[in-house]
Amino acid sequence: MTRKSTQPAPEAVNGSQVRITVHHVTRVEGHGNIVVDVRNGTLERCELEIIETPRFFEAMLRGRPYTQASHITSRICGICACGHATASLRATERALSVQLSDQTVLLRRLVMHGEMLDSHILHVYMLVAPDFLGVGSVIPLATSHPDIVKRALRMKQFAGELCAAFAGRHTHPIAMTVGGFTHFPSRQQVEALRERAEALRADVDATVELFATLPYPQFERETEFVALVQPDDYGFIDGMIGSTDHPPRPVDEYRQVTNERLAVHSTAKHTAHQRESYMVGALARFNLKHMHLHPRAQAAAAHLGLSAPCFKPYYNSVAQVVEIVHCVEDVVRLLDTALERGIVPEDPAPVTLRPGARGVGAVDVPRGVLFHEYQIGEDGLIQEANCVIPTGQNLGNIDRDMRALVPTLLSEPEDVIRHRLEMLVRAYDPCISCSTHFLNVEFVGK
Amino acid sequence: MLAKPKIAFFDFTSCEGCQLTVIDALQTHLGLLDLVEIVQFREAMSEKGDDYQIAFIEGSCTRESDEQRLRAIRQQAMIVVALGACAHLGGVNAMKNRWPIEDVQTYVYGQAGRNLYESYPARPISEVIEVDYAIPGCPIDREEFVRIVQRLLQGRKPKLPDYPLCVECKLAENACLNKLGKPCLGPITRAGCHAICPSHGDGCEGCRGFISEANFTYMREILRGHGLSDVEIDAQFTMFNYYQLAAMGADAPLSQINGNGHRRHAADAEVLPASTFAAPKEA
Amino acid sequence: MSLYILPKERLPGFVDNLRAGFRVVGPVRTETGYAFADIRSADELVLEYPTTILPPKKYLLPQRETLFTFRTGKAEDGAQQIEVEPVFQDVQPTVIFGVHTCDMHGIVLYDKVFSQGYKDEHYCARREQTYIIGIECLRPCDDASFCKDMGTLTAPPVYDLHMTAVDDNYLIDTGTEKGERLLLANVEAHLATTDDIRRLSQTLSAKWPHFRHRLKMTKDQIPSLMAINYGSHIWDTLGERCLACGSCTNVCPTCFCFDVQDEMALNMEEGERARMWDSCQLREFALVAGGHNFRASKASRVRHRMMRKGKYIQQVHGITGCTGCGRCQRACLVDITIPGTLNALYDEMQIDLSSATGA
Amino acid sequence: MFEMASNLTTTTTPRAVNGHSSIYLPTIAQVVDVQTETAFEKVYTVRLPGGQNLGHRPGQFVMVSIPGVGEAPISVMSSPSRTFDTFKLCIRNAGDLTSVIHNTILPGDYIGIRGPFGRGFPLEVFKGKDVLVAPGGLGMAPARSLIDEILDNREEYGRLIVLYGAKNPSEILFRDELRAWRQRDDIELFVTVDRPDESWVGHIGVITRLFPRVQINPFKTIAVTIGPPVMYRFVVMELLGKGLTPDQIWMSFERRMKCGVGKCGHCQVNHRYSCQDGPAWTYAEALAFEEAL
Ligand SMILES: Cc1cc2nc3c(=O)[nH]c(=O)nc-3n(C[C@H](O)[C@H](O)[C@H](O)COP(=O)(O)OP(=O)(O)OC[C@H]3O[C@@H](n4cnc5c(N)ncnc54)[C@H](O)[C@@H]3O)c2cc1C
Ligand code: SF4
Ligand code: SF4
Ligand code: SF4
Repeated sequence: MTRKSTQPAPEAVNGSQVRITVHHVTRVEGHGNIVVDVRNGTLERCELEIIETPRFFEAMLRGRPYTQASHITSRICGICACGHATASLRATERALSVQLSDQTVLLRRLVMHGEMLDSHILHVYMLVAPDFLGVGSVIPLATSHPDIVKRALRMKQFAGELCAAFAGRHTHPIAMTVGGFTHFPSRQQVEALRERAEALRADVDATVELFATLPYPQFERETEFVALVQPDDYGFIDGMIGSTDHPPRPVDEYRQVTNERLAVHSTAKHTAHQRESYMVGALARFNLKHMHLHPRAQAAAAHLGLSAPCFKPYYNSVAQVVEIVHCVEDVVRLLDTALERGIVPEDPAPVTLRPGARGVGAVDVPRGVLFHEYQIGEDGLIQEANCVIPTGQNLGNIDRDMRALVPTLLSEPEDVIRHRLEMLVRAYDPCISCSTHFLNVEFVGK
Repeated sequence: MLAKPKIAFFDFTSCEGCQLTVIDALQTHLGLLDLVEIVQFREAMSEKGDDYQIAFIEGSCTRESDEQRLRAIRQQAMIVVALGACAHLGGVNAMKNRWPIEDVQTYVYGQAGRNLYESYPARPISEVIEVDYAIPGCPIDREEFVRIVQRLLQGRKPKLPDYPLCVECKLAENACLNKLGKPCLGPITRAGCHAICPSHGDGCEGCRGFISEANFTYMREILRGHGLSDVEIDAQFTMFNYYQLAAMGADAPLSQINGNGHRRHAADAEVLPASTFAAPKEA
Repeated sequence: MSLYILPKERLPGFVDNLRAGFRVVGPVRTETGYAFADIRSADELVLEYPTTILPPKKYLLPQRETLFTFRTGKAEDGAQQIEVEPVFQDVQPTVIFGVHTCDMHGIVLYDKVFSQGYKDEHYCARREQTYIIGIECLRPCDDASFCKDMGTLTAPPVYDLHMTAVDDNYLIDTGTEKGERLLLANVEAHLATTDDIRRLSQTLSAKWPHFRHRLKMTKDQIPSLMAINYGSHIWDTLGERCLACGSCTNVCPTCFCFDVQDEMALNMEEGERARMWDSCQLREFALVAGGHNFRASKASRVRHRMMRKGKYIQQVHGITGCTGCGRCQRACLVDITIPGTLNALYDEMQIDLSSATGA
Repeated sequence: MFEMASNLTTTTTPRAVNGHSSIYLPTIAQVVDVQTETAFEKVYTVRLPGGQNLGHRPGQFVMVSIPGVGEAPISVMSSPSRTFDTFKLCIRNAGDLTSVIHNTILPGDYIGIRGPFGRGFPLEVFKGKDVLVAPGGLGMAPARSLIDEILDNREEYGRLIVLYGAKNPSEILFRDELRAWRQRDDIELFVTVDRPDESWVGHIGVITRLFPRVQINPFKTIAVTIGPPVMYRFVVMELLGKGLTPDQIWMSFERRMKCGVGKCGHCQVNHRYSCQDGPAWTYAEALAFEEAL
């Protein structure tokens, strides 16, 4: 990004002068910079610059057969690949009036749970935990805390294999197609997964214990939370768009929530709903539907000191740990259902092509709500496409958190400020490769 | 044999799935950390070292400022390895090359977004710097990644298969998708992924690039036999290999590329209008 | 050795008994067809199957097979040290159930190749512990089959047991003594009566009309047909079409070429050398140092395959190099087939002949 | 047909597993000396365990391997007459395995050896005859084996004529030996280079340019030519022009080889296996295989 920002209005802060730049914030997916500039007690600039190159997926989809859309868009993000594929498939399926079988719905849920686990484990263990354990990455942890690293890898491996059993692969799923699946695991495979999921509980408990001991910054700022909501379920696919400020809306009305606009300092578009910004992701989901969590997850939340409503952005990681507990329990339950019903190879459900068919797909991926919307012609070629990505939705909120946070930190040494800001950005688990890519904090003078 | 070489990972325009695959490889190959010293891996670590011998580069080059970074890496590294389809082929990123870049920008960011962000047609990194080896795939195959690192440690040149995917697909005794009427680019795509897509019932999309002997003419015939239109066949061929095919100019086995290799799709209007879907409100 | 009769309903019991002491493999149903696979319960075995993608050769010469393991290291003086240890993979008592007659002809060739000259004990050790239970083909697998032309429609003497379905029974011929012991030790079977044998004969003679001839020449004419046509332009036509995908050779019951590769463990000190199926249809098969490729063109590779099937194997081993199983035709996406090629060569010669004689 | 060389047990002593032994298991042998010949070739002196004799004949090859890297066929360069407890290999840095050998193998290190394999030259047929040896490039390595064998049993053969072609002076192998041979009157040596440098005073041009310089008795001469595939057609023409019959002309057919024991199929020339029935064949035999030349 070469552009100069013109956006933020100067805000008064206490006396000091701080200029901070963090170039290419690390341990996040994608590239971004944090820029803080405080002069004569005025916060001149405070923003997260998204410096990832724009990737133009919406343009790429134009003129392509709808069958390719989920495979192309999974390449938006290596970590939410299954989520993008699912949102893409849902958009296509809703456009082309596809009725999914119960089995397809069940298997898709399992895949999303796998991805949720994979992503959350990666995030809390490998990206967040090093901040609290005083190291720069997971690599020194392999020597200093081998048990922790091995546990993380073990859990992640299960998550990846869960995705792979149904979708063929976690990063860029293969077997998920419009209307269903192209591959089905054997009963033995499913039984083995069921057994391993159950055995994972010990690791899950150890995870909760570990994260219960970490000192999370208590910074707090009231904001709006947005997540997909379903009656009686802590689900991730489909549902209504729930908000802490507004009654639920159908997903087709997503534009009224996201209100995308350009932010000059960012290749990702910003969004705003009822307020200037809102937050999506694990904490938003927790705040909106904690009552549907598995009892073990609810207990874990209590143990971790998380209760709704929680306005502490650093606690997004805690909410992720709670979701890990929930997902493992739910996977056991879903696998039991699969075994009970038996997994029967079936052809994908048929599509109905008609002129100008439109559909919106919504999936709550690890980082928050993701929308895909397509218009598909009678020839099966995509005419228009739009993808609204969770990190894009969080960016405005991150900027505002930073602007509220910096004044409280001005007495701290620069390193601390820098680290706090980086941790804040990381807490959101931004996936900037999605919103195109991400991170860098720039402190300038003090 | 290099004694515990220092390696570094860099990312350009990509989904970072290949770096994630490297992290995933640790699940089963934690011993890798004993063989190499990772000095840079932005996605996973904050420490940074600038003295490395092997650079793994993920992602395509999609803007001028990338070129400078690439050249700096080349200057430092003894060995540069392109990691994954984006770096190796241009990959999915190059699909946008079909239109002039300004049109693409307008389409996604609206009129105000035209030229707002730096971007140009996506290229494989070998178009900018000399690349020693490539690890193909979207994403890379974990086992292949480990194998190639091992070969580099032995002081050997990694070698990629130059035969089609069908070989591995047959060894796995899959029912051939093309025989079942489902499009699969296996016959022209470089093997090495154990035919993972056909093994999961889905046709190969060519993410590992084409073999040197690719028989496009008969591949097209096969796809036509499934009732695919020319536009659909072009779409199949160009999902990961747009850059390579466009570079073939008039010889490209595409129905929609005209004589001077121009990348405009016949079905599209001259100028890509701002999308009614994607272009946001102006700030 | 004699003929036995086994009521069909006793087959599951036989299979289950065998499973107690053997690895039992045989044709099973898959999502899209049939494949040889481990039989985990008797009801998985399907003896009336048309054909499989891979022939049972995969149990005799696995797709990938470890030949030996090694460990390398440095001695005190810094010199490299190496230890090697041979590996004989999958050597275990195995019963291959339901082998079609064409595939048994393939095994005859394999036995020759791997036991003649330098004896390949990786193969032979496994083979010695393998029991072949054939099944008589009473109907052609499909239109791709041309076993009748290749003379592979009857079982060669390579089986331990050979079963023919006759009404509600299997008539079982014992090809070897160990086969006979295997049968009698694992199921209650009785010697066939003259009546049974009469019905067997009827069944066998009745099967022939179901099979058709696809070749315009006899099997014995093929080697000369190939010899004369080494320079035919037909190879170029086929070479243009060929995808060089190697599917034809990988599915072929008489192809056995392999590549050898080393693999290292992560510690870079241990590892193994393994062989894996290779194909003469692939570009690098005959590529040597200096970049010279002895079969650079696809035409020369297609010709080599056809020559092997039609002539070379016959020359070296005295038996047909093609079993007429039709697998390569089923696998080929550009319709390069053995009957099609042989007939085209034959037709070409008829035209040449008629023009030469001025007819 | 000559008998098949199946003396593999002389060098490979595979340890058996459950009574089975492997034809693919190399014998671990020690490299006792390494000499640099040219920028591309080094000569390795190899000692089998216990100083066992390799027991080869000229024209045969061994499979050389480094476990973890791979295996490749390499001709035995030393003659049987000079092979006691060690034998020599001249290895060109041509690819994967050979570059690792060049870069890492030092005296004292171990490599894997299988063989000798192949048919080799039938010395019993050569005996009493004039022998014309025409190696090109690296073909000089296997030719050495034959030349030294003849020199060491000089009285059993007639004339010995060596016509050697190299690309350029720096690629000429065995310069010391060539010098020594020049001193002898029982060997007629001609050397030519395609591309001379300033220091070169010898013959210039491709190997066929040497043929007009020698007169031979076509009734009692055996010719042996070993070199890159392109060379054969031209050399054979010269030899036929001198009145030799196809069965008096021997040549070595190097193909890709993965097993060395007639199984893997890579070295096939028509229906024949170069590793078994070759690599040395007469031109008469080769004429029967369309793929040979
Ligand atoms: C009977 C016989 C005797 C021999 N005697 C000798 C001898 O005495 N001395 C000697 O030095 N050599 C000898 N050779 C040759 C030697 O075996 C080969 O050079 C062998 O390939 C070397 O193995 P490598 O692993 O080092 O090379 P490889 O890695 O196998 O490469 C060898 C060559 O194959 C080609 N190649 C491989 N892969 C590719 C690719 N992907 N694309 C393009 N080209 C490729 C290249 O031309 C490369 O140079 C002999 C060969 C035979 C058959
Ligand atoms: S499914 Fe694809 S890769 Fe597999 S054999 Fe068929 S064409 Fe080849
Ligand atoms: S099957 Fe094709 S698309 Fe799938 S991973 Fe392999 S090369 Fe890529
Ligand atoms: S003949 Fe057919 S199956 Fe064989 S390599 Fe050619 S295209 Fe593939």
